[in-house]
Amino acid sequence: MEIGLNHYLTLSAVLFSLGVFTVLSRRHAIVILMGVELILNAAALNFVAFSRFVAENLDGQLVAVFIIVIAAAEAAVALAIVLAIFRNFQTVYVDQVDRLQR
Amino acid sequence: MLALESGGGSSLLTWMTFLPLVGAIVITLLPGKARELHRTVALVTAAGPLVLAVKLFTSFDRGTADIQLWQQVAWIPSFNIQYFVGVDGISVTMILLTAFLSFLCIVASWNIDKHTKGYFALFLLLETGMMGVFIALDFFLFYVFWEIMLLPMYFLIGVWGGPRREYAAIKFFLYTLAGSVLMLLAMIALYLNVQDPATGGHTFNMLHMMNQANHGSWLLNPDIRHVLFLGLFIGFAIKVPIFPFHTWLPDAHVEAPTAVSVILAGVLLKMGTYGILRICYPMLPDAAAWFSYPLAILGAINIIYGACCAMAQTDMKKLVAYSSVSHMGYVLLGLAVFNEAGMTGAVLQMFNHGTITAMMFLMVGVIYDRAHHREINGFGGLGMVMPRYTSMFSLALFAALGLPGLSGFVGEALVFVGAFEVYRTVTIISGLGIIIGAAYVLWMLQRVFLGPLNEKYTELPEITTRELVSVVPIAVLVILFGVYPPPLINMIKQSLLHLIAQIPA
Amino acid sequence: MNFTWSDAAYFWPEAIMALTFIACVLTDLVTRGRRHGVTLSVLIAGTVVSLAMTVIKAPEASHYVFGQMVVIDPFAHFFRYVFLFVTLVTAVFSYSSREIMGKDRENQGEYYSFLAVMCFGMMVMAEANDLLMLALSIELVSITSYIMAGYARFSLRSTEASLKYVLWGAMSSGVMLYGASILYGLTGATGFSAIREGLLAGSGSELALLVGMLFVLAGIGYKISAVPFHFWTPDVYEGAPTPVTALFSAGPKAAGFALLIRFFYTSLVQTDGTGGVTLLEGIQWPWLLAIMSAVTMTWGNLAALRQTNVKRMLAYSSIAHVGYLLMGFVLLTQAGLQAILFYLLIYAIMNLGAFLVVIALNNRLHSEHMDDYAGLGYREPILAGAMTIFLFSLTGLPPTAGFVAKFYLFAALVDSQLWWLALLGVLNSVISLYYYMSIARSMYFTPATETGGLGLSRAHVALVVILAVPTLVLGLYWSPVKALADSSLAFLLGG
Amino acid sequence: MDSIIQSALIILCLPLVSYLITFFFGERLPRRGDFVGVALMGVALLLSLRIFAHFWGVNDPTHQIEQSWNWIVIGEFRADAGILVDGMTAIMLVVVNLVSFLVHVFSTTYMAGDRRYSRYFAFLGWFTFSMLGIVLSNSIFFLYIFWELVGVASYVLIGFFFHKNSAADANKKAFLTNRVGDFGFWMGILLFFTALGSFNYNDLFAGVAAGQISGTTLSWAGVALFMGCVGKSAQVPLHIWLPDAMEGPTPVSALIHAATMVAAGVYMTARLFPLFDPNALMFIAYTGGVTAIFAATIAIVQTDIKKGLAYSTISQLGYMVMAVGAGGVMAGMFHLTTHAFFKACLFLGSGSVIHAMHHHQEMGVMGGLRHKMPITFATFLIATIAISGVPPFAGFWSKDAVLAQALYYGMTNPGHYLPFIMALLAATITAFYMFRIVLLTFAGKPRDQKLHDHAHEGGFALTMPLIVLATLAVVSGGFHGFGLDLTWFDRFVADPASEEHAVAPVNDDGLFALVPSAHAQDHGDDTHGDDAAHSGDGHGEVAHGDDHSDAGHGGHDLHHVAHERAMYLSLLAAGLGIFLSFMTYYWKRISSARVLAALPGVHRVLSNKYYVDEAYRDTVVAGLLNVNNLFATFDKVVVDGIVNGVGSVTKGFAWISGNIDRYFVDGLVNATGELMRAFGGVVSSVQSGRIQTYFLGLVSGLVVLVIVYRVAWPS
Amino acid sequence: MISGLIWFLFAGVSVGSAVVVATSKNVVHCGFGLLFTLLGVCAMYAFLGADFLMATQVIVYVGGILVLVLFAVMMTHRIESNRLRDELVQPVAALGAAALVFGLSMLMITRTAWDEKVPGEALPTTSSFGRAFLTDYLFPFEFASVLLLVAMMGAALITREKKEEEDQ
Repeated sequence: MEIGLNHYLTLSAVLFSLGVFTVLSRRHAIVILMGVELILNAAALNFVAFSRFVAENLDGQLVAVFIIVIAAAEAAVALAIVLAIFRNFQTVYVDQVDRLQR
Repeated sequence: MLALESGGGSSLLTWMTFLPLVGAIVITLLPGKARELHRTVALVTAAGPLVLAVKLFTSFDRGTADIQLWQQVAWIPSFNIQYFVGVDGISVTMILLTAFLSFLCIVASWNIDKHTKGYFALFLLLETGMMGVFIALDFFLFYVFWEIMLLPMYFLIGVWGGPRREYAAIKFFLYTLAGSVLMLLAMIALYLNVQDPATGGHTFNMLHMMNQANHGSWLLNPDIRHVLFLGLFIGFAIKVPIFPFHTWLPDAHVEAPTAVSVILAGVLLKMGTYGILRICYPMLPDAAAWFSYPLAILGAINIIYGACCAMAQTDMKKLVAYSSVSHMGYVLLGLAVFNEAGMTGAVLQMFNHGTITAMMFLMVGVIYDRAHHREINGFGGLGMVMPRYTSMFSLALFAALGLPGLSGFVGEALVFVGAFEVYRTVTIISGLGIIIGAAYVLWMLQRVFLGPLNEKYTELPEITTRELVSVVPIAVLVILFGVYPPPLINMIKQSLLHLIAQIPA
Repeated sequence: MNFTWSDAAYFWPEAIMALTFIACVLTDLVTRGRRHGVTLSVLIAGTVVSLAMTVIKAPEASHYVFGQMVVIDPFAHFFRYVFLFVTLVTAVFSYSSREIMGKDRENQGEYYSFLAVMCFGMMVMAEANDLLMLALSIELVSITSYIMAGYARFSLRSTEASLKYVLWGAMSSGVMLYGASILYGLTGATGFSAIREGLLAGSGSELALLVGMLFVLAGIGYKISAVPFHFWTPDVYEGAPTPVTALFSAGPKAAGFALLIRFFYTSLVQTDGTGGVTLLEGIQWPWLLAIMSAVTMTWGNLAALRQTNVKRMLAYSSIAHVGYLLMGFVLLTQAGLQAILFYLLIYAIMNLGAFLVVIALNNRLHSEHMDDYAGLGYREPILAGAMTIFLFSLTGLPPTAGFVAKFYLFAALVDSQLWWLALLGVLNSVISLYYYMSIARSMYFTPATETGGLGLSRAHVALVVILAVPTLVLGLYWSPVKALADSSLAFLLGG
Repeated sequence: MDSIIQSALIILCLPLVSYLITFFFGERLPRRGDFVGVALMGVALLLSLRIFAHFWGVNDPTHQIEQSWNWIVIGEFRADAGILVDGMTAIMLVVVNLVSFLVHVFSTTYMAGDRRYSRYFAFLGWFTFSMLGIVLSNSIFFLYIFWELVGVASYVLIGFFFHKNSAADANKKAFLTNRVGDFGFWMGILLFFTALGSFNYNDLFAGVAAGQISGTTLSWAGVALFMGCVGKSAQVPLHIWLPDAMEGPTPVSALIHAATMVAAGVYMTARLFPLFDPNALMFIAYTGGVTAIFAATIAIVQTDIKKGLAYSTISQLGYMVMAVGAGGVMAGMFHLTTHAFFKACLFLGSGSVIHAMHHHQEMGVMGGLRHKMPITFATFLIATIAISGVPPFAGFWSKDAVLAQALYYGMTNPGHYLPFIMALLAATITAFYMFRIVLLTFAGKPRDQKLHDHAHEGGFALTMPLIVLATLAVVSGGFHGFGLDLTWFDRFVADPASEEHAVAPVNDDGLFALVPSAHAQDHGDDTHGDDAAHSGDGHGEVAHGDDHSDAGHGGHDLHHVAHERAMYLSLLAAGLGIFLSFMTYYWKRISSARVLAALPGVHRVLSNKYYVDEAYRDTVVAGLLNVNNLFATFDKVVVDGIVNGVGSVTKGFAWISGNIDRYFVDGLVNATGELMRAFGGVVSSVQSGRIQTYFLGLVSGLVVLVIVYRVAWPS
Repeated sequence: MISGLIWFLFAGVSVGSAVVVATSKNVVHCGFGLLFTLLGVCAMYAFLGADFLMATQVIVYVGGILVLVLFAVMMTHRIESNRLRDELVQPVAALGAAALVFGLSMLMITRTAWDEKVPGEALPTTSSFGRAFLTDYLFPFEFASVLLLVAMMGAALITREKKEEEDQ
């Protein structure tokens, strides 16, 4: 049967929801970042799907490329911060990092 | 619609308002330790407005209801905000009272020794704020001065006050601010819906707002006018204070230092009623007529409730504070009826109450400086030890209970005469106020001055000349305007008659 | 692609900032990170030059420099002034802050380069006219913010702040991109004006537009920290070094608002060319944002009530101020937007001022707890006086500029008869009085534990006074500044 | 300006000048400034006599001189100050100034050596000034003003020995009771003003005559006005303050609580007579009657000489009020004048006794003083005879006029005999208790020998006033009968020619038919000034007018019928009272102890003054105090609580854990407060510092926004 | 064009591995799960004719970012504690939220009438990418470079060890 736009959108929706679930439910900082990567990939997939089926221009794909750039930049900084946290707190579990006032 | 007397442009009023500000700035520049210097500079600066006040009294034209000595300068043209000041019958007495009381308060606060620089600077700033409120004829300018007056008051109560000063200060500030923000919304609504006859755009000019012709269509709908009136009224009611909003007054008075509570009772309470007279009535006369009966009832409640609470107090200052609530009830009753006697009585009572409460607070201050407490039951038989102080305080107290021959009576009598015609039962109930009023005054007088001498105070020093200097001028005024009130009445008369003509039956 | 060099001239201010960034990095390398004063002077020089160019190259119409992605128009121009001013002030008082430049810190030099690039990023944010640029510019500003938040590398609070910030930022940008993709799907374009054309043309389902708009709003909302996207603000503001917090509360917030206004008022609204604004029939977003504004305002104020840490209190107060700003945003009127612009400028001044005082005190008292401020009014009269002016201005009391700013907001609200929000706003200002005055109370009413001045650096006190003066003066005479804000809007709605 | 008005103004200002001088410079003057008071009062007395002589010559009660100046003018509202002098004023001027002058003289010795001596004279001057103000003013507004000023004067004088708690209570009680009366008075004034538009007497009288105010409002206004008199002249139920007012020095009691101030109420009722309609007058008459009998009964059991005299004053005031109420303005004023003289004499007499007995006032320690203090005894006896209504003393003539008027009232208004009966009974009892006082004080053996030995006659300053007053007590009644007609009072005051009093024809078959009606010729030959004191001493105990009127009944003028009968009955009453008093206290035939034992209940009730004080204390005063405490606590707890509640709503909202804001939350946290606190909890729980909860907040926030939008605007 | 079966195969791979990322207790397994998800998305790009993008995804995303993530995992877990396990926190709430979001998206996808057009021939995109980067997308291109530079500097700054020799 033909693979239409909705299939891609559904897949990206699934990826997006799993990303949200990961971010919400995991304690490990890096796994949360992985969740964010999932969300970004879902967004990129959406862009490409729309560019292919709706917009008939390459803007979508271009944006997808830039999304990868953003993901890269963010991952770099995020992981650097996670390392700094590990050095100071000796743990990467988010709920143990709790020195600020309520 | 109020008109402008031709040939305005005199800067008398501007000088009177901003001279204290200059003084305040000068004081802040002085070194912190030079206490004497602060006091003298403050005194000299406060003397300025007093002298100008005398000049205003003499040069005030009693024959016309128009705005006099006005000055109009563009301030923010883009929003049509002007620096527009002027004086007429309603505000002239208040300006004189402010200048007069401020000067006396500075004399009375001679023995303040903590951070005198801050104290006197803030006090002069307060005077500027108060003066500005009474002369402002541009609603924005009025609102700015209204709030400027709050800031120094908060610090004066908060820093130099009694044990629970912080609570009293923040309560005062929150109360008045809550009222004034309602006023802000009403002001903006008026601003947007009143058309400036000259430019056709919006305007803050109160005189234009008073002219019903300038009111836009949205503003002509009676419900809107009633809501606006209510918004403005609540802002002013908190200041008066009127029954449900009055609980800040006893706390603020008890905790404020003597001179500050003199100004608070003497002038700040009048801003509420002045606001009603200057803004609520002329701008929304039909709403005023519609609200007149509830106003009268509120007045009566204030009188009776204030008097009863006063009778149950044990702290002298709280008693005087509640007596102010009761007296302002008379003013409100007078305002509720739109006839000559009632309104003149109300405005007269505003001035007279100012002088009488000022005197009472100064007197309480004198005894507080000596005995360091204000518990009525803690004293007894002071008449033996301090005869001159007793006679002075008795003069103030008898003026407070409305003894004829003293200024307290004239205002009250006129209010009763005016109010009796329109709301008979309410006035009769308010009439009970003179009995309860006499009761709490005499009961307090007996517990403090009469009866056997309390052994703790056998050697209390008599009242000093400095304290007398700050009280005798007020006493003279109280007696003078009690025996012969026309000098005051003639100033008020024309403007009030003009205002009454505005308000539909 | 109409790229003409003559237009590029309008891009000079941003270009100069980029060059300053690179210059700072190089100077830091040359001085091997020791004399960070030099880097600071380079930064200041760069900012001043950029300011000069901004004044010279004031655009009177909208210029598309690099294709449709970025537009330089009077609207963005106004924000340049705000960003340059904020960067300048932050740079100067970071120099004297113990938390950043203390003796046991190193790589102070790089701090200034990040400051420069952040300014550059903010300027671009104000000019972004495309979903992609929106994402990229937010990303640049956010990354710099994460780094600066975690700048005190060995303080647990700072690193924790940066962790929470980065996680939250990443999540928000993810959600925003997903939303952007949906909008792209609906309209087939990423440029704001193109989206509007697409929405007008296409039948587009309401739900998709709603979800897309909301998710993009999540991205922007995170930047201006409106409820429900504000959760990071209190922790980050408290954890990050105070100069950085000051920057966050003024710079990125203004940039976020610039983006918010440009995005909503270009792509989700029809303008009839004369300033009149009507909604696209598809979506009633003003109501949604009105609710957000009300909740943000109330949440910020009520949470701030019980704070005893001044920095955390100012964090909540900044959330509350976002609530006030959003009030102007929902009115769809010229007056509303003008009020927001004016408010942002005034807010920047008074907020920076307040933080500056907190920094000065932090340098000596090593804490931001309110009780440590006891008796400050008498030990440091000038500083305390300035702080009182800032507090009154933040509450919105007349002689100060804060009142005028709020006055315009309420004027706009009353003009569009949005009574309930006006009333809520007014009541919130009264609530805010309580916690602002609690600082004044501890400074003046509670007696000082020990006496004597705190020995603050003269420069610091001078800078505080420099900020306090406009707060007061603008309270009395503010026409020129208001005129600037009004003119800058002519093109956004007119165009 | 008319010379009369000029002198009236001078009379008014003299006491004020005396007040100002003695108050401010008294201590520094020789003799501590008492001579200033005496001298100025003397001059005032002479001037008032000049006015008296002028009106004596004019011999026309309706003649009046009025002058007014404008005081407050606002639009149509006018409140003018003015002076009105007519016969009644002349009388009152003489009475007030004379008694005041004599009291000044008396006080120079009585109060000698008191620490606040000059203050005392200052206050006396102040009192006289305000009393004269009442008498001279021509508008009810100024009448009210001086009314209150007199109240303050009495407050200050009663509380002169304020170091005593009893004095401090007494003056407060006096002022507050007067104030209650003044409240009614003020309401009456307002009623009249709002109806008639002016305060001036003549305008008011014209307005009432023209019927601008009528029916129930007029009678209610009249009753309200009368409340002023009830307060000031100590009528029931506002009489409680007069006995306590005895705390003040005795000369003060003489001046204020015998002669002048208390009479102000009667003067006011008489002056404003046209304003009262028949119902109001009936109310006044009955109040007067009840007060007369009520006070008289209490006077019987009094042991303190001054308290006894105080109750006798209340009773006599009841007489005067009843007389005016019954339409006899002339009778009321006549009795007021004569009463002023002999009651002042009695009080000053008791004063000199107390002075002699070293300030002991209890009659228990007195007795047998007639040898030690002959002059005081003589004058006291003359005054007692006068007050008992024995002819030809002044008391008889004025009391007879009152009784005649009461009887006439009874006759003309069928079924209203009660006032007359009460008056008659009171007359008997008056005679009884007055002679009781005389006998207990002066007759019999001295009960406290030590005090008795010290007792001695006062100096000239004490005895001269007594003698003058005693003579006046005899002469001031004039003489009518036995071909002589020295009635002088009708030159000054006449009954208003109001016809509606003469209503039904006389019914002769009543109880009084049996008494032959004497026909008195009325002719006016003028006998010259009474103070050329031709001292006729008493004509023996009882003298009966023996000439019978030759004319039959019917067709007589009703007045004379009433006059005749009232005269005989009053003689009978006086005789009976004196006889009983002698029986019990002089010849000891009837032992008072056994009588009292027979009626224990009566004694206890009487000695406790019918428990009126206690009734007031439990009801009005206690009620007021409870209300106040209720209001005050209501204010502090509820209103303040609500406000603090609202305050703590925002505070509670933020869930403060005890720190410097704690006192802000001390107010009543009401239900909304709890709700807000719970909601506040949500705020703080979300801000838990864990990033997970933040994300949850974000996602749920988004979802909630979508749902809200879909709910509000379903597509 | 390509039969649905293969598409579903790759879709299944990416979803399955995404589930592993979300739920697996062992962090390394999560890492590898992410690898296969990325490869699955890469396949999708291929199906959609985005050849350049596919290449970038493989090289940059898988080669760069994923390796970085794995390095971070290795560096941050302490050897001595075998606690690689990482329980889920508030799973129920997270699941609920995720389900809600998914339902919302599906509702949106199905409800909206996307004007879906029949896709034309998938042309090689690399050359048009190149031209776009230097014309229409020039500014984002340059801006992204600044972004990456800042990211590098920041990462280096934050992770640098404490400087031993303190010269001043």
